[in-house]
Amino acid sequence: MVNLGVSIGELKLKNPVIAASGTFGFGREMEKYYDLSNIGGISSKGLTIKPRLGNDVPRVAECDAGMLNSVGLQNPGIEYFIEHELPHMLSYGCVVIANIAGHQFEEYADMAKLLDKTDVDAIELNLSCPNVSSGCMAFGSDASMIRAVTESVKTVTNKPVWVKLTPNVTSVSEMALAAQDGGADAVSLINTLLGMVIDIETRRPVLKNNAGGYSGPGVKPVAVRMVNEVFNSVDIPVIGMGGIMNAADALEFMIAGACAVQVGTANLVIPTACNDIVISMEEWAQNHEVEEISSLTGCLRRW
Amino acid sequence: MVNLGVSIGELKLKNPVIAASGTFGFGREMEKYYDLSNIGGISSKGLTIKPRLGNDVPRVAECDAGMLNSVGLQNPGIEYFIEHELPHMLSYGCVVIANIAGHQFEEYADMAKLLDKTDVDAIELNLSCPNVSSGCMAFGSDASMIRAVTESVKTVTNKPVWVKLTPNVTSVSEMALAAQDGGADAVSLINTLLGMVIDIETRRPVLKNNAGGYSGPGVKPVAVRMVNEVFNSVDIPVIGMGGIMNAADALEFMIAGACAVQVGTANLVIPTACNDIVISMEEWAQNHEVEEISSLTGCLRRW
Amino acid sequence: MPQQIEFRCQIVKRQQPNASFVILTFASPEIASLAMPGQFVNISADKFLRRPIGIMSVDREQGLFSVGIRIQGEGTLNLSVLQPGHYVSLLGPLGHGFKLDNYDRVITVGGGTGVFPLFFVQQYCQEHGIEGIAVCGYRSAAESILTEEFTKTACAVSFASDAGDMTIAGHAGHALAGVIADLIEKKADLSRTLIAACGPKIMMRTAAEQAAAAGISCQVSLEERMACGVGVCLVCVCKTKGSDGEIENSRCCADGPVFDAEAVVW
Amino acid sequence: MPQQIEFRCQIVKRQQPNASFVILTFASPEIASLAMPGQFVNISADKFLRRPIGIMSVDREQGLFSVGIRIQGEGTLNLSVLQPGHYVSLLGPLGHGFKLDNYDRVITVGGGTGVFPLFFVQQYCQEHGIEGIAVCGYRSAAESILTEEFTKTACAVSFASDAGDMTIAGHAGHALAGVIADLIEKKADLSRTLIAACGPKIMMRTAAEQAAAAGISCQVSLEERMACGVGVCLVCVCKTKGSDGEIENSRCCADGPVFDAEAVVW
Ligand SMILES: Cc1cc2nc3c(=O)[nH]c(=O)nc-3n(C[C@H](O)[C@H](O)[C@H](O)COP(=O)(O)OP(=O)(O)OC[C@H]3O[C@@H](n4cnc5c(N)ncnc54)[C@H](O)[C@@H]3O)c2cc1C
Ligand SMILES: Cc1cc2nc3c(=O)[nH]c(=O)nc-3n(C[C@H](O)[C@H](O)[C@H](O)COP(=O)(O)OP(=O)(O)OC[C@H]3O[C@@H](n4cnc5c(N)ncnc54)[C@H](O)[C@@H]3O)c2cc1C
Ligand SMILES: Cc1cc2nc3c(=O)[nH]c(=O)nc-3n(C[C@H](O)[C@H](O)[C@H](O)COP(=O)(O)O)c2cc1C
Ligand SMILES: Cc1cc2nc3c(=O)[nH]c(=O)nc-3n(C[C@H](O)[C@H](O)[C@H](O)COP(=O)(O)O)c2cc1C
Ligand code: FES
Ligand code: FES
Repeated sequence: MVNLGVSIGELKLKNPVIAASGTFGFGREMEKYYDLSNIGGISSKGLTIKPRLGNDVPRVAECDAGMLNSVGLQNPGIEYFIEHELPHMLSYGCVVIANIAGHQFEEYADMAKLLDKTDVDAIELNLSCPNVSSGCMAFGSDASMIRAVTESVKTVTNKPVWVKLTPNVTSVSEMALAAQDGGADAVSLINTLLGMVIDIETRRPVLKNNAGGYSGPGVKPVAVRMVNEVFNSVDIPVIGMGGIMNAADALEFMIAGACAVQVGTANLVIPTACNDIVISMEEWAQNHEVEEISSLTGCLRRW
Repeated sequence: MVNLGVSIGELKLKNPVIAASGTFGFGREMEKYYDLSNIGGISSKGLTIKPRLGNDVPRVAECDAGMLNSVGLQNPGIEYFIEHELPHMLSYGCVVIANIAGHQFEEYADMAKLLDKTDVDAIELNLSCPNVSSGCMAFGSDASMIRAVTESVKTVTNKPVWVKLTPNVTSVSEMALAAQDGGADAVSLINTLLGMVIDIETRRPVLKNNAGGYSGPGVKPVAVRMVNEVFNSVDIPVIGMGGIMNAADALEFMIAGACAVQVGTANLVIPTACNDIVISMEEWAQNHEVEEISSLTGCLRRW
Repeated sequence: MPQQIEFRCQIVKRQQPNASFVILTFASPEIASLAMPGQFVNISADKFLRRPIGIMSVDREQGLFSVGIRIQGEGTLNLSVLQPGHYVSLLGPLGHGFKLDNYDRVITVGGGTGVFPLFFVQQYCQEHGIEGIAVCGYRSAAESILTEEFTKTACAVSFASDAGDMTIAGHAGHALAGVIADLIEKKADLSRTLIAACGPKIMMRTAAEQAAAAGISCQVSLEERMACGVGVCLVCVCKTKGSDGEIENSRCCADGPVFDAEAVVW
Repeated sequence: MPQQIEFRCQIVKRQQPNASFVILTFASPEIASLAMPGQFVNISADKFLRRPIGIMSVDREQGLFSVGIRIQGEGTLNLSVLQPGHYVSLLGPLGHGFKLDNYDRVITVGGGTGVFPLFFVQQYCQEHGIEGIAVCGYRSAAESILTEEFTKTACAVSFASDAGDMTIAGHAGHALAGVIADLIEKKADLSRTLIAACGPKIMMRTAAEQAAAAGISCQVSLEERMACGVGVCLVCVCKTKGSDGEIENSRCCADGPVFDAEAVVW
């Protein structure tokens, strides 16, 4: 018998597989296809104070080993979420994380205050959405801002606060340390890499937003390196993601230092991806006589 | 008739396709397979003051859409190069660029001094090799260092100086501006993205160096975005690279703002890649009634 | 009970009516039995993302369904060379199709690849005793497609071509104008008539305007670049008018691809 | 004249001696005519990088060559399922093979996939009137491979298995020791004898030590992870001793894969 359970600080998950923000909606579509209590958790679509329509289409561009998106945080707003989506999400039987993105510094704490009164299991601060022009991108690449935003949120809530880091920085571990200093309970990484795809016939960017966030298998080597780097520099738990398509990929992140993983783009290609990964992970652990999946976290034998 | 000729500042190339540093040796192996006068130029393997054996093997790890290398600047040293390789390279009939990497600040100028006495066409400063521990990585992510190193080289040579930029920074255009301020004649980008691949069975990084430089089609969206970003912020020519596998990819970089491109990893999969790209590029231009390939540079119609 | 969404279906037949199009028939009792006209499948095409393709017809008895594909880029090219026997992963049936059940008469107006999903509409009308009239616009007779099938299946057809070498010279709108004029002349009751349009945006918009002018209901099938096809990623949105007239984003994949023409913000 | 390096070769034959191995035969008059024993090809295997595989035999008249592949990971698995008729892109012939021409007698010592390229050595010896002795080490008789072919082609063979179920119990080194002892007993002239080894590093090192002890020349074929296979990327280096005894990096692909055992830094 394999124990797939993991802890992220105080928070317990029945397995380490979390659906990543923006690739799973609020679970309503996916619950048709499998029992969402099979997975470890769901991070909601990124939420803002006010409802947002997001960017113009095209919002997706394909590339060799992944895709770029420029959704631009389309969402119904935090209040609608709390009233109409969260209760249903909490019924799925897995951990529920609210992913929030602020336009202004204060908005993070304002949203956290609202969430503090709910039964949401954790709050993930998206400090790094590359698709909002006057937005949170700036927060994510400035260590002092990361620290300050994290502190401001920690002041208003006792919920576990995860800080989601952007890979578009010179030193991701510096950003992770800032989150830790600010009191973050965990860091999650990576968000998307800023990229561009051009249609050579029209000589236009495929995305109406010109640039967008690159995700999928093509970003995995960068993500694994960053997770390992951050794992080696902070003391708080690390949640790893970026290009996980199957159980082997998920295990790679755990070995690199992740105590749990998030699966994003894979859901868009294989709707049952998270479920499939949990099943194959258990099989792998059984075959490899790993009794506690959590024992893999950070077991990388660096040369 | 299509004119494939391009200029990088004063330097004229018969076409915009340059073999990228580290993926073409000094041309000796490739000249067996096609006439190197067919391509625009060759950037030499990265050179250092002293000969270097480089890192331990394994030095290569495969990933979904590319590879990671940790060669670690194995090279015979600048003096050997000037005496034994450069004369032969100059006989190929294409532009020859010496790619140099210093351990210490002064080494760049020291090497440039030696190269200044030769017939090499340009000097490319590799400020960003991710595979040398106490090495040039630091230079490449510090704008003031980039400026200073570039200045120190420009002081000792009249050769065109290209500054090769690393993508592993928060703001690549800040680095490009620093190079321009330092007097660079052009910037070339991107060098490899720092990544890691883990063998989940052995729980070890595949590369003996643990991390390595990611190249190939998987990095292209990031590279194209950065080339466009830099093109929009500097006044000097931009040489684009990162994942170019065919003529369409090369054209994408030119449209984004590159006046010439470098082709790296593609050479490792298809030895005649550079030659093939020149031929297909000419065909494409003919079919699209593009008379001057250089007219494509920066013609991107941003939304 | 969770619903199966991904199927590995075998190609049982491949037809290539001309150089630009292929018709692939897949074995999938599930999709064949569930699919409704206007729905689509999201097919693996040896590229990173799947490709959305409308369902062209079903054979519910034999458990088969077909799709018509125009070779457009790499993905559709990859699909077009697949031979019978090959298995392909696909998601389906996806989206909301045409709502046909309140109508006595359905005029399908198709252009380009839009004629494929509309053939399924005609098939459905035939089976359900709805009067089907098929209007198709082509570039030229040589590039026309499914004309025989439409002729056999629909109660009436009207084919137009830009090249002027088919019944009507001009685009689908010209043919549709003729059909509507005919019906009005015949004093047909148009209150339970539907125009179902699928094709280039300009064609659908014209059809919607013609429908509105004639007081006929109209549904259109929109196309947007997709990733998931199931409604979770929000990349495929189109602007629509909510019941209160406010502009909203609808997901082409999950809320559509078929929308009431009146709700569409063109 | 530039030399062609990339070929799209058709698979004309596929054999699968057991679950772990396949032998693929390709049509390529160029590679068949140029290849020398110990050289390799770098094959596209539907992965980003090509896979280096030694040449197992050539049929120069018919313009064919064969490779033996052990299914190891995804790349070799992809190759192993290819059927005759399929075209594959490959680079070759690559590298420097065994230098056999100064020898009257060649003892090949192989283990694992090393037996494949060594079969080509035996084929060459047979054709060139060199006395070929084949020593092969296997895990067990069940997992042995090419034994019939070696028996037919070489002048003498000696098969060992770890499981103890073949002529010699133990590894290839045990079999080689027997062969050397035999030759010494027979007072054979060993000055123009070569030991050509290919297989696990430990096996080659043992063979090299045995050769040195007996005063026999020895060449070994090294394996390193490769990218280009043609010498430009420097990822495949192994440490060797230069003529002045200094440690250098040699490229396994272009300077090797075959090296004088004395030059190798184990
Ligand atoms: C609901 C729906 C139903 C469709 N039904 C059919 C059909 O029955 N027959 C048919 O031939 N085509 C149909 N299409 C269009 C078809 O999806 C595209 O032609 C196809 O995706 C092009 O892929 P490609 O790789 O060949 O082209 P590329 O241009 O190389 O594709 C690049 C990217 O753009 C997307 N893309 C390109 N064109 C379109 C398009 N028109 N619509 C949506 N995404 C696009 C691709 O999916 C891919 O992600 C339908 C599209 C939608 C949204
Ligand atoms: C000169 C040379 C000749 C060879 N000849 C043969 C032969 O005749 N028959 C045979 O079965 N195998 C041979 N090999 C080994 C063969 O190249 C590997 O088994 C193969 O590359 C594994 O690929 P994979 O995708 O199946 O395995 P994976 O382990 O998934 O490969 C991952 C990566 O590691 C590399 N790799 C893994 N194992 C090896 C290895 N042993 N040597 C070099 N690279 C490796 C792969 O090329 C790939 O880049 C030879 C290797 C070399 C260098
Ligand atoms: C379509 C799409 C929408 C996304 N939206 C959000 C978001 O709202 N908030 C957020 O923090 N991350 C968002 N992300 C980023 C993912 O959560 C994840 O960090 C990233 O995609 C890398 O993981 P992957 O390669 O598994 O997708 C989005 C990603 C995609 C593909
Ligand atoms: C094996 C290998 C060795 C490299 N060595 C160097 C080097 O010595 N100096 C340098 O500036 N860049 C070096 N690079 C980086 C390439 O020149 C190029 O910037 C990068 O690989 C991105 O382009 P690509 O995706 O076309 O390969 C090397 C790349 C590879 C793959
Ligand atoms: S394609 Fe994902 S929501 Fe429509
Ligand atoms: S594999 Fe490139 S030098 Fe050997």
